[in-house]
Amino acid sequence: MSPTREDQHWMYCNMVTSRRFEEAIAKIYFEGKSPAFNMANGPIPGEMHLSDGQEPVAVGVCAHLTPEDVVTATHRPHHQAIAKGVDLDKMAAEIFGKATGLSGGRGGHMHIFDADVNFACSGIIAQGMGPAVGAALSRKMQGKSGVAVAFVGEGAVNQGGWHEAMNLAAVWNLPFVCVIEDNAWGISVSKETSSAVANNADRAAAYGIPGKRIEGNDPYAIHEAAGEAIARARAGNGPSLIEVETYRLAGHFMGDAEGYRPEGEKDALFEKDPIPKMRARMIGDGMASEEELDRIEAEAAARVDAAIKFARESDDAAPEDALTRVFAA
Amino acid sequence: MSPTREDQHWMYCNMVTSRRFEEAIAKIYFEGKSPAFNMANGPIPGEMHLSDGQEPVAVGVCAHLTPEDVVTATHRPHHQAIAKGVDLDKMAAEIFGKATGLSGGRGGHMHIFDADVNFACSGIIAQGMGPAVGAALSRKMQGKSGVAVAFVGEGAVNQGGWHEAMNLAAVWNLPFVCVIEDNAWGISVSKETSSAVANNADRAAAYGIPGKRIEGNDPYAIHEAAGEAIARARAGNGPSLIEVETYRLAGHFMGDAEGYRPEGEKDALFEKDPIPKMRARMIGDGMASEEELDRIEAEAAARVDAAIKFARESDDAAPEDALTRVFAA
Amino acid sequence: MTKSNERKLTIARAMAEATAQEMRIDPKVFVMGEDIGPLGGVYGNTRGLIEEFGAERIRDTPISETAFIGAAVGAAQDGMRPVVELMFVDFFGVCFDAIYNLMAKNTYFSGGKFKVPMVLMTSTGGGYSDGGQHSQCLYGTFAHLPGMKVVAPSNAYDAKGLMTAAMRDDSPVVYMYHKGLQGMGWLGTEAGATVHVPEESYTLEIGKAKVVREGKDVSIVSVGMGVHNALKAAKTLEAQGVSAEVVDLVSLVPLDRETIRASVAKTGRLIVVDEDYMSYGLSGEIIASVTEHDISVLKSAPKRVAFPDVPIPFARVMEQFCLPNPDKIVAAWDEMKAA
Amino acid sequence: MTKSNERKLTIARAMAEATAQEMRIDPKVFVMGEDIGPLGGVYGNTRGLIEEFGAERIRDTPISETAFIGAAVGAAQDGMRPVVELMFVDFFGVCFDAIYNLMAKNTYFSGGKFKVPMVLMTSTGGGYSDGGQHSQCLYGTFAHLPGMKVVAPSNAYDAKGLMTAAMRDDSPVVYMYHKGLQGMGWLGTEAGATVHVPEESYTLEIGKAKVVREGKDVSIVSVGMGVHNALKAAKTLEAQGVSAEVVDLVSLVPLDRETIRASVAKTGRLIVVDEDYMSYGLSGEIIASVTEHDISVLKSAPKRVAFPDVPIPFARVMEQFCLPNPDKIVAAWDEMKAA
Ligand SMILES: Cc1ncc(C[n+]2csc(CCOP(=O)(O)OP(=O)(O)O)c2C)c(N)n1
Ligand SMILES: Cc1ncc(C[n+]2csc(CCOP(=O)(O)OP(=O)(O)O)c2C)c(N)n1
Ligand SMILES: [Mg+2]
Ligand SMILES: [Mg+2]
Repeated sequence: MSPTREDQHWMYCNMVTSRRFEEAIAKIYFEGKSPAFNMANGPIPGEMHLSDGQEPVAVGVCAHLTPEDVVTATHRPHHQAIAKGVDLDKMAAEIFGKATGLSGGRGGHMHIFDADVNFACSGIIAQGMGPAVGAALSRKMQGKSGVAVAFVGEGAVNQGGWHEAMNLAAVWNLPFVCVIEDNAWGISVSKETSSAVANNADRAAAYGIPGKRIEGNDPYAIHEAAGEAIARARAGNGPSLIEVETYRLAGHFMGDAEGYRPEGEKDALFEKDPIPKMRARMIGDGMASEEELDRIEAEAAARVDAAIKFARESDDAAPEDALTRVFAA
Repeated sequence: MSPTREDQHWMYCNMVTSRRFEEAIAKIYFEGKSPAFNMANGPIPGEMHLSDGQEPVAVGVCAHLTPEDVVTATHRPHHQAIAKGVDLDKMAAEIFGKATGLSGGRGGHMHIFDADVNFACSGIIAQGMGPAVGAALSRKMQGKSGVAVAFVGEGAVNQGGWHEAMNLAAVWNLPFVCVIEDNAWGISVSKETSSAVANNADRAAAYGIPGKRIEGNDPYAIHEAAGEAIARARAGNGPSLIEVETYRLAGHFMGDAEGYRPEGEKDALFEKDPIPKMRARMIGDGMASEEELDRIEAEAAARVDAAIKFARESDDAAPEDALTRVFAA
Repeated sequence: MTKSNERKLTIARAMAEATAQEMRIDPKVFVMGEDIGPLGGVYGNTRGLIEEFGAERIRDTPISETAFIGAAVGAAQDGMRPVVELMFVDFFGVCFDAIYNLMAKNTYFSGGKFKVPMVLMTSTGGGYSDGGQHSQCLYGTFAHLPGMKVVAPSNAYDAKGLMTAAMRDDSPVVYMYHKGLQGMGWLGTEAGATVHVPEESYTLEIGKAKVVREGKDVSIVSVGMGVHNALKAAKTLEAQGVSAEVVDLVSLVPLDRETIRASVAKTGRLIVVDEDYMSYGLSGEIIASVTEHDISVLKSAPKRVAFPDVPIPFARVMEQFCLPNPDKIVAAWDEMKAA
Repeated sequence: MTKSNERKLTIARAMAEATAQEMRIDPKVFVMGEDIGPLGGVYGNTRGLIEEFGAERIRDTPISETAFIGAAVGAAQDGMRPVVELMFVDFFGVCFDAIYNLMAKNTYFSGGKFKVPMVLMTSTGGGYSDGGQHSQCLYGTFAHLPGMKVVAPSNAYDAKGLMTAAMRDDSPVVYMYHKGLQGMGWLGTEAGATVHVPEESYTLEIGKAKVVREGKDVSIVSVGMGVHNALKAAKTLEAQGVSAEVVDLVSLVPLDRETIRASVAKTGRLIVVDEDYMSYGLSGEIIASVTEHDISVLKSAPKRVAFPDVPIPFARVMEQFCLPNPDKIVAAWDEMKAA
């Protein structure tokens, strides 16, 4: 089933919001980091993993989720957070380390947690898997609705925790979906160098569950496959695995020289940028007019600007608050 | 290819040796542990995991190995150690905690290490996998002959370390074979309760390697499948996975009341005891005479008696030697 | 403390009773782990629970500690109150990320918006020749890392109260029980751990140490099995006219430094008894906590009786050579006096 | 120490040079880890190696730390001498069993018949806002558990000598390098870590601490980044007429207690500086090592400047609030004097 007109507008809007957000972050990230690039400096310190190019996965999946559904994300969480409805102002403030941030600056970019929309992260590869499976268990035990989705990279699939959680979800028949964003790279290591199989959907056989791979970073196909998997989970028919071919348009983190990429790879990727592609298709399919999409883009830009402004203008975290919230209040 | 006459005699001999050894251990284990059963007491303290019933796996696999090949074993290592040619006297002494033991009493029953035949253990589930894969890598890098085999239980297959090592062996195309002893139980938890798939050979697909399941605890079929997998590894064609249906005739460890077993399971297992079955088949096939097998059995018993005598008569470890051999000398 | 007509329980039974009582009043509490169902836990602390609560709430798991501890974190964040068993603390190496990076930190990372109310029970300790991967205490390892409370009862009364307190705590609690105190005959058992336990539910405050024996010449500070060794040593010392005070830490995190310091301020002498490895662990922390506060109270250098920095050997004579025991504590006193 | 015409190297380059030199003379040495191939290691310590030695001996791995560290153990037992990288020490939770139960114990379990000659390199430390799962030191965690040597260089000269010594050691060595000392500009860098490094191969004895600054009023004991903080504090104190001695532990296991004790015996005062969490770790061990030996040498209670027992916060102001720094060391001295 292909996405409705409304779905498509929502998806496009979130893709654009995510892209604008990352563009803004990318620009600000370099403030205070030149001439000498030093991660510790500037208004946004620390590592920064951008998700430019990977937006179709986030929106294709999250289009089927409500705030009460659970998502766990990775070290590269912005697109997923935005599609899941994480508060953009507070997320921006968190990335700036401000008192108004989601966790008051304790977490930062790799630890985006928003309890209001059941969104959590882990910066450790594959470690979002267990918590998502546990949330699915919680829903099943409580007889409450809701599914849990764990997003992971293709590199994470070779991590032991991934395997354990897949087996657990399957043997307990939980409302869980694992979505693999296959951007072909785990930092500088290619999928080919690190994975024994080319198609991780094949690994679903190890858990007796459905597995599907979507090529081409195509938001429509992702939307369809995710819809099936999530409906299956909601119906109590157990977990599924989806691998999506996607593209990382940026480096692994900001500052990555990307010397490991084969010549020409980056240029080819930019030609496949999913955002102009979706825009063209929506217009071609008569799903949106140029004006509508322009308006969406303008609104997204405004929303991002407002979030960045909120973050910039917020107070710094209070240093001594570092010592609070270690335990539940 | 079915085992030669000589192979069959070797296999039978090792099965019987293992069984006699465990019978002897089982008996001695209770010395000093009655009327009150307390693991800490008696000449053989600590946990004791017997492998009665699982001998076909060890002999079917190790029939294809030489001392220079590498085996890693588990918390249930005796049958594998015996088939791999671990020094029986020193192994017995180790289990008794004697100075003459393989490691002078530092390791004990769950840590049987014999460098002379490249045999190592880990008492942590699935943690023999990495070292076996590493030994296979070492052989490949050095251009030396030899394959590495990791034995694991069916319960171990759900452990993250198992998955990681399988992927690594496959992506590096190493001379490695994983042999799963499926005795249907991980302590009190059944395979059905814990594994998302009934047949772990299906999991080979996750690594793009051959996987095979052998039913019936049949030493002949195991010998054949292991022969193929090991030949494949020796030829440089990469790893394989074998799952073997086998039976644990004893409890998980000594003292296990086995209340979790369905009624009648134990009786049915004893009827399928692989040792009398192999004996009957060898005679039926004209592969051995009653006298030959009686002689093998007598020799095995004598070897075990000698080992136990050696262990009993050896000196205790010196207490203060506990502080030595932490680092390489 | 226990009168002859009062009901005595083992720690195993006290833990199971606390869990059952809590499960009756709180439908969010459930138990997960290996062999905690029909088997009732290898150390007996879930015995009888599956019969009452069924396999949904008493869940046997695959041998997948990373997955099920991680799942407990996710379930706790989603409103449940999981009690999870890591069968032997020695197995933490296959799943510690889920423990120390998720369970312990998600409260902080979320600025307190997500709570992680879960109990991680795990068995500790040796003395029965189970070898180097099944006999460790690792108190220092868990207590060193922020975000988790850590408790370790020395007797059934405390065990029940701590278990109930842990289940009601909105923060993650690591509950370390010593195999030799469980009251499982097959592990040998310290009789002193089996004491009177009230029927009704009650809690013990996490983070409070107990002076379990008053004395004035020396403070012996320990936890779990070490408390019993300390009490035995105190008896021997008493016969020699030496009055030893014994402090049972009960909780390692939060650590009740006040009670320790007050005891040492009174006695002027400190012996720490720890079954965990000596260096970089509990024994050093206790000594540092006292000496950084005030060295003037000390009449002599503090001493530690701890497991030497070697893997735990299998052979009985070797293991016993390494383990703390009452004789070593008495010897520590003798050296202290001689110095 | 460094003359202006002498060659200076960063720690990253010193590590890479040591490894290259050893790989040239010993075909058994090889390197495994994530992004250590074409990328040259996220912290630069394998830069240039794949160009010289090729992808067989400089092996990028899948994100499977349990498998490749376990594999290193197996390869080491089979005669190779692997150098393995765990990219951030914070990731130890996914693979610690392979480290502490296999790598560290197989020598003992085999009674010395199997050797496990391998080096586990891992990055430590924060200060650049990388958050609570990418900024830890965990010195105490590794040093607490038996069977592995643990070293942590504070400058490039030591880094090269320790790296060569580690590769030649027949026992497993955990090599903890601090990100802020690597000389990678993008992490900020402590200039004092980039020093003269001889071209030729040499070793530094593992288990020997160094007095890197002589003094007579107080001993400041630390490791890694803390040594630089201590040296800066010592300069400030010098301006106030206080003569501080600085001890660089260099090795955490074996711990050179003699050098520490001798220093404190001379100065009578002790401040321990530790970027790892305060409780149950390095700072406690150093204090206990001194006080259990002889309290009479101490003129005042020892002090520690360590990371508080909280997860490492992301926000710069929060993280800097928690980290040790020269000012805090000076403040510790002031309190000590006032007491
Ligand atoms: C257990 C663990 N190992 C290594 C890392 C370091 N690391 C961070 S991101 C990354 C690559 C992840 O690749 P993938 O899963 O494909 O996600 P992507 O970065 O491509 O989104 C690595 C190795 C980590 N965070 N956790
Ligand atoms: C990581 C880890 N988790 C749990 C255990 C405890 N344990 C020891 S044996 C065992 C069952 C293993 O089952 P299986 O792999 O099928 O081997 P079997 O005992 O049947 O030979 C368990 C859970 C362990 N040793 N290591
Ligand atoms: Mg990727
Ligand atoms: Mg089994």
